[in-house]
Amino acid sequence: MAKLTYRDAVSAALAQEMARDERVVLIGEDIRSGGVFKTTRTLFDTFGPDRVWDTPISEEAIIGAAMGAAMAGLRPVAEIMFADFYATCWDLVANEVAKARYMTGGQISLPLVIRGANGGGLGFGAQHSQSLENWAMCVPGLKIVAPSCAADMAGLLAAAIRDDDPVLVFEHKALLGTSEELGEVEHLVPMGSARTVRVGRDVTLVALAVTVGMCVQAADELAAAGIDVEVLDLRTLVPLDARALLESVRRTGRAVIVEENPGQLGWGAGIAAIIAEEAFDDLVAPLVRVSGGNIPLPVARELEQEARPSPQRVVAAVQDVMAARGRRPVAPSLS
Amino acid sequence: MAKLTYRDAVSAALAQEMARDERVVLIGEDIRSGGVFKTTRTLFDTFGPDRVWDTPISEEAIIGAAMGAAMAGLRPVAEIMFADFYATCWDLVANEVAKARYMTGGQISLPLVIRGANGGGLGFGAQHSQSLENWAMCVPGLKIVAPSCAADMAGLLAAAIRDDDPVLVFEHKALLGTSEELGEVEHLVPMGSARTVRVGRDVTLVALAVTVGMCVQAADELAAAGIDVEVLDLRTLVPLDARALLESVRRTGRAVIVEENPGQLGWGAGIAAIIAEEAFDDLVAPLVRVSGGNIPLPVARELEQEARPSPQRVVAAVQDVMAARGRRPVAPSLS
Amino acid sequence: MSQSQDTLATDIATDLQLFEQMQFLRLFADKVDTLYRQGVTRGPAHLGQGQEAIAVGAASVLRRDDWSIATYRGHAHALSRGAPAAAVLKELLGRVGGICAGKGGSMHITSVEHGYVGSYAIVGAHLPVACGLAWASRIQRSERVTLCFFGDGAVNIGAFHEALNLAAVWALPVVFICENNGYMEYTPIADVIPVRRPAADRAPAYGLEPIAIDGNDVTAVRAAVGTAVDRARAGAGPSLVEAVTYRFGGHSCADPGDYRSPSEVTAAKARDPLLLTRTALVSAGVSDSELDAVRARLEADVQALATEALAAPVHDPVTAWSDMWSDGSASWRN
Amino acid sequence: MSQSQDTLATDIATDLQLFEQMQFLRLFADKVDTLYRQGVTRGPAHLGQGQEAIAVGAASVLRRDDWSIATYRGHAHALSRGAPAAAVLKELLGRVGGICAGKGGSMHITSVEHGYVGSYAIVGAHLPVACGLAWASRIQRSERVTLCFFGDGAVNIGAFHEALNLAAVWALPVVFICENNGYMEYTPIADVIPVRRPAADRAPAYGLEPIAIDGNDVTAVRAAVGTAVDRARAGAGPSLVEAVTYRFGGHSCADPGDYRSPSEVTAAKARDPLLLTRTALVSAGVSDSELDAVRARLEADVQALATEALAAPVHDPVTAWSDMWSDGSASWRN
Ligand SMILES: Cc1ncc(C[n+]2csc(CCOP(=O)(O)OP(=O)(O)O)c2C)c(N)n1
Ligand SMILES: Cc1ncc(C[n+]2csc(CCOP(=O)(O)OP(=O)(O)O)c2C)c(N)n1
Ligand SMILES: [Mg+2]
Ligand SMILES: [Mg+2]
Repeated sequence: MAKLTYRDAVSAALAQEMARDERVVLIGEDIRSGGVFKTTRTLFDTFGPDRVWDTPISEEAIIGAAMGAAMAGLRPVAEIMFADFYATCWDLVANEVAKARYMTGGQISLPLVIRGANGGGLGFGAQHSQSLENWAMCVPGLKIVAPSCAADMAGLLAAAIRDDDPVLVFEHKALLGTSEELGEVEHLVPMGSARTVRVGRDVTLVALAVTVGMCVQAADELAAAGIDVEVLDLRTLVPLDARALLESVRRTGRAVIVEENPGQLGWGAGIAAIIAEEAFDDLVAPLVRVSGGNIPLPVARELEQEARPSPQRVVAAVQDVMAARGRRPVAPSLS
Repeated sequence: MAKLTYRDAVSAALAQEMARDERVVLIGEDIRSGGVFKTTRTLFDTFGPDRVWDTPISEEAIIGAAMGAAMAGLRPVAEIMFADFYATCWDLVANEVAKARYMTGGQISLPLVIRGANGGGLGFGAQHSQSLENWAMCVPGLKIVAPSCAADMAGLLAAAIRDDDPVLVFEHKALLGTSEELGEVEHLVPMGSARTVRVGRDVTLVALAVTVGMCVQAADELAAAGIDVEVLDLRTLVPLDARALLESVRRTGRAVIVEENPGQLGWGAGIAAIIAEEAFDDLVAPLVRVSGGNIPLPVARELEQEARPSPQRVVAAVQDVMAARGRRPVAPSLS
Repeated sequence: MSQSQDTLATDIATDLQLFEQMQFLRLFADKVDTLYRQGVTRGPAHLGQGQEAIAVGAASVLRRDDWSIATYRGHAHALSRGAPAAAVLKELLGRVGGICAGKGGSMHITSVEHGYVGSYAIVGAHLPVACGLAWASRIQRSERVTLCFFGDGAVNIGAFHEALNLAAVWALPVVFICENNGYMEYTPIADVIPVRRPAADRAPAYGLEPIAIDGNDVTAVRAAVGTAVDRARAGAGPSLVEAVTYRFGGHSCADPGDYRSPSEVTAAKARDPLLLTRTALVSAGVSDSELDAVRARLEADVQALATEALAAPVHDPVTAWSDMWSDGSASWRN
Repeated sequence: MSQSQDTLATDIATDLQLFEQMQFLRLFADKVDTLYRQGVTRGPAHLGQGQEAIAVGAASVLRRDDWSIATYRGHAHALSRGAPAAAVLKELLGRVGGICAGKGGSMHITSVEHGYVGSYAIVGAHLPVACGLAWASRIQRSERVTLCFFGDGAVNIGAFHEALNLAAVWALPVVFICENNGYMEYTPIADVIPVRRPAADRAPAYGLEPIAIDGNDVTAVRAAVGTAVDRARAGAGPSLVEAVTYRFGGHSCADPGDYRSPSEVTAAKARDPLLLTRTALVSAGVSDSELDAVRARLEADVQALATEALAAPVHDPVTAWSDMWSDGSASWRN
């Protein structure tokens, strides 16, 4: 069985869906030659100029074109090369794409996907390293996918393309080279179902994309110290599998949320708020987040590392949570 | 003593600061004629064409111009007519303005203010009603001011103009006509200090801008039902007066956070996360949020009301929180 | 209300039809203004009195399945494509039966069924969307053409530039129509551009011909847009048409528009597109009384529409939670 | 390295100085490429071999207090204004002493002290910022001029359009210089524009003269930019200069650039700006050996710089938490 990289999982899913449905068309910068991250390799050769379109450096035009084409019956997949560049077309994404169906009372359907490279760790600096799921989560109307492994990359991207709502797919730069053995089956993973990567009793680590690996690594270390850690990969923030999240936290009574977003307002805050409201009675320790620093990402290796989550920071957070003076719900009869 | 409206508080603060410091210049659309919301009235007549500049409809140019001028020693105040339009210049705001100082190792200082109309309630629809403090809170490097009354509007705007960091000032449309008696003193309210609007024992309502009034109204109703409510106006999200927040919640043991942002990821989630981590041991009830709906804002009155926070929803949330089966920290000796 | 290019004739019957359509739009807008002043509409309203010849003339050369897309000042464009006036008016009043279910309001009137894919309230944002509609025509090998209307103020925003460039490079079947009414909100366009004609003088930057026409002359609009639509349909790519006009009222109903001199407004009204068409019809032999009768009939129609809309119930709040996702629900989580 | 316009002379001494500066930039870039390949730099690096005449020629007509602003391909612009090469190199290696304290890296080299207010990594974003620098000059009644460099690919993004329009309307003292090297990342600019010359053919849309020059001829660059700077300083407003050139390497060090044919690259190298200046100098009587000696000296300088930079320590992680807010801290809350 062949190994598939996360990078090649992108092109594999695109190829699968383009073969399956001729309404699927690709649009973006430098994608005909395979893309700056080599995530669209071979697609131009296979599907030709009517299916793969290279654009000027015009992100608003890219998203607008995808939106208009979706209105007219196509299923476009637009590439925004780096998630940071969403800022240059945020009006189209947040004010138009996200709102068109609702504002028109359901007259407009936008089956489109926007995908691109997300996240830090490679020294790309403050304008090419941001992890921006939180921007999207601020905007009702966008589905948000952030895969942590090649299988999910392929399967969730395929599901996103088949979905009738606009979906933003965040491809993590630091995962592009990771690989996994995948069967010859169709790539398809439904959006909205979290994955329990590791079962544990003591504490739930809530993770997404690149932080899933960090949590697994931390869990291994903590196991050695006798702490039994559950790792939950949310996979998609919208739709959110809040049921799986709450079930896990209710069971362990403790949660550490590990996000690459800046802690000031990352997706982890949204998760913490849900837990604090809906699983409060089962919590025995403070909810802790391990987040990206509240600074633009610096370039020098030592500085960038300092500003990002890491397995070490996760281990430390879990140890704190486990050491927290326990609380138990006050029994009804005592209250 | 004359009453000052929230609307006139904007122009009063601008006039005060323009008179005080000739480096303060205004830039925006239709501001010479007083602005679409009449918040820049009389300034062109008083200060002339070198201080008040009307632009084309070019939001990126507006923010870029403000940024460049700030680098060159001016203290520009840019108007983005509706906060929703931040999307059209988000790259300049989030990727340039917010990051310039840090990326250059402190070489660049950007003493600039961006101000404009924020929030819903007037039937302006999905693209002119958003409450977008959460977008800004996702981006380290931006200070965030959202005044709830005329005095704060004047005082915080003045402070923002004197600040050496970029500040986004959100002027709530629904508050423009509210007024207050103000003395003849200089308008100046430091950023980063929350205001206790009402002291209470049972539960802390955490509010901002338009939700402060809703909370006060709810508190009055609840007082009649014997519930003693504290109302905290955060005033600025960055810098955040976390100390005042935590002090209050530790004291009351309960918090309801009332935000206009969509609950999916509003500023309230950030506040909830802080409380759940740092005041957990003092909480006796779940943390509850009353948020904007996770939909674009509709126009029809009944629909828009349904999607926004309201005093009624605050009252209901407080009643729920008060009814929650209480929890108390497990005493150390028992744990 | 559309007819295909091959039946494009400048006979009296056609002119009468165009007159009637423009007259209806004028009366409809006047009624909305009245209802706004009575406080029974919801939200802002941007009307187009004085600019009717552009919407009517342009729509008249379209096929049924062509697309149009426009701005918050879009009522005329929706109605010219055949959107039901009652549903539009109910939307403006926030009543059940509104064309966007009460969710869009005045600035977002849309009737996909009639090829009018929407009113966009952020200046410039729909120009890239128009590219996408036209891009689909190319991929689908369809003859469908897209008409995209916007104001003079939109020529300075980035999205305008990106859209014009993409349309030109990809030879997209889209016709961009700039309704140059001389003003943005309160500021004259001349104050913020370094060229004389906001759109026409920029066409060459996209390899396009500069086209500027009298936007108050419905026949001139038909001719210019007709030619551009034919070109687009034939695969010859986009056009940029600047139609010079004037808005008689303020930017929105809330704006008295007093930054213009009374003499400027009076002069503009002498070139009222309704007046021009009416004069042409009268000199072609149509009687004044016939035209007055048309007007009277339409006045009654509009009054009936208002009565119907005002009688419609307000929305059930719970409907706020539909139309969000493709499954009909508004739930983002389980 | 700047000199004011009045001393602009095309004598041999000046040419020699320009040659030396270009030669230094070339050797510096080659060294960075080597260090990148050795894996000792941090992050991507975008080099400018082949484009040196633009940075050097343009900087040579500036006054000390003028501003320059450019893209991620900005090392040459920083160095041409006098930014210390050692500090630049340390930034590229992520070492203490880096010009942005390790926070900017290759794409954000900045030296405000030398009038180089930064390298911007989002295409087009700095053009509006250049307007702001120039706007301040107008308000402050200062003679300061702003030079803004960008690539051919930037002409299609909205920010370009908004900036050019604003600069023209306000007659701002800014000179926009498009370094047209024929390519964006992997895609030729000709594929994505409907006009022949990406910048020059768009100048008239902003009421500006179309100006296109040989960007490999440092004397031509000096002349064209000199004239534009004089105009700006005299209050005659902005200019848009298209300087045609070629990048010898890939888009960044990670890109082999093999979407170009070898013959295309060879042909371009025959018009190497260094070669052109060298040929001019030799035919003006300067000996080859003198020029070789210059090169040898600069090679040693660059080697010494590399040695120094590689010996510098890495950053203390705790310094990540400075330079955030004006008070020096990184705290957003108490
Ligand atoms: C990006 C953006 N900036 C500002 C506005 C506010 N605004 C709404 S309409 C308008 C004027 C538009 O003028 P023009 O394009 O000439 O169209 P007209 O209203 O004259 O039809 C402005 C500034 C907006 N809606 N979007
Ligand atoms: C808004 C935006 N879109 C895309 C990119 C990715 N990108 C970086 S450089 C580049 C090509 C730029 O080409 P050009 O302007 O000709 O400059 P050159 O690299 O040739 O100097 C692209 C597409 C970006 N940085 N910013
Ligand atoms: Mg106009
Ligand atoms: Mg280039």
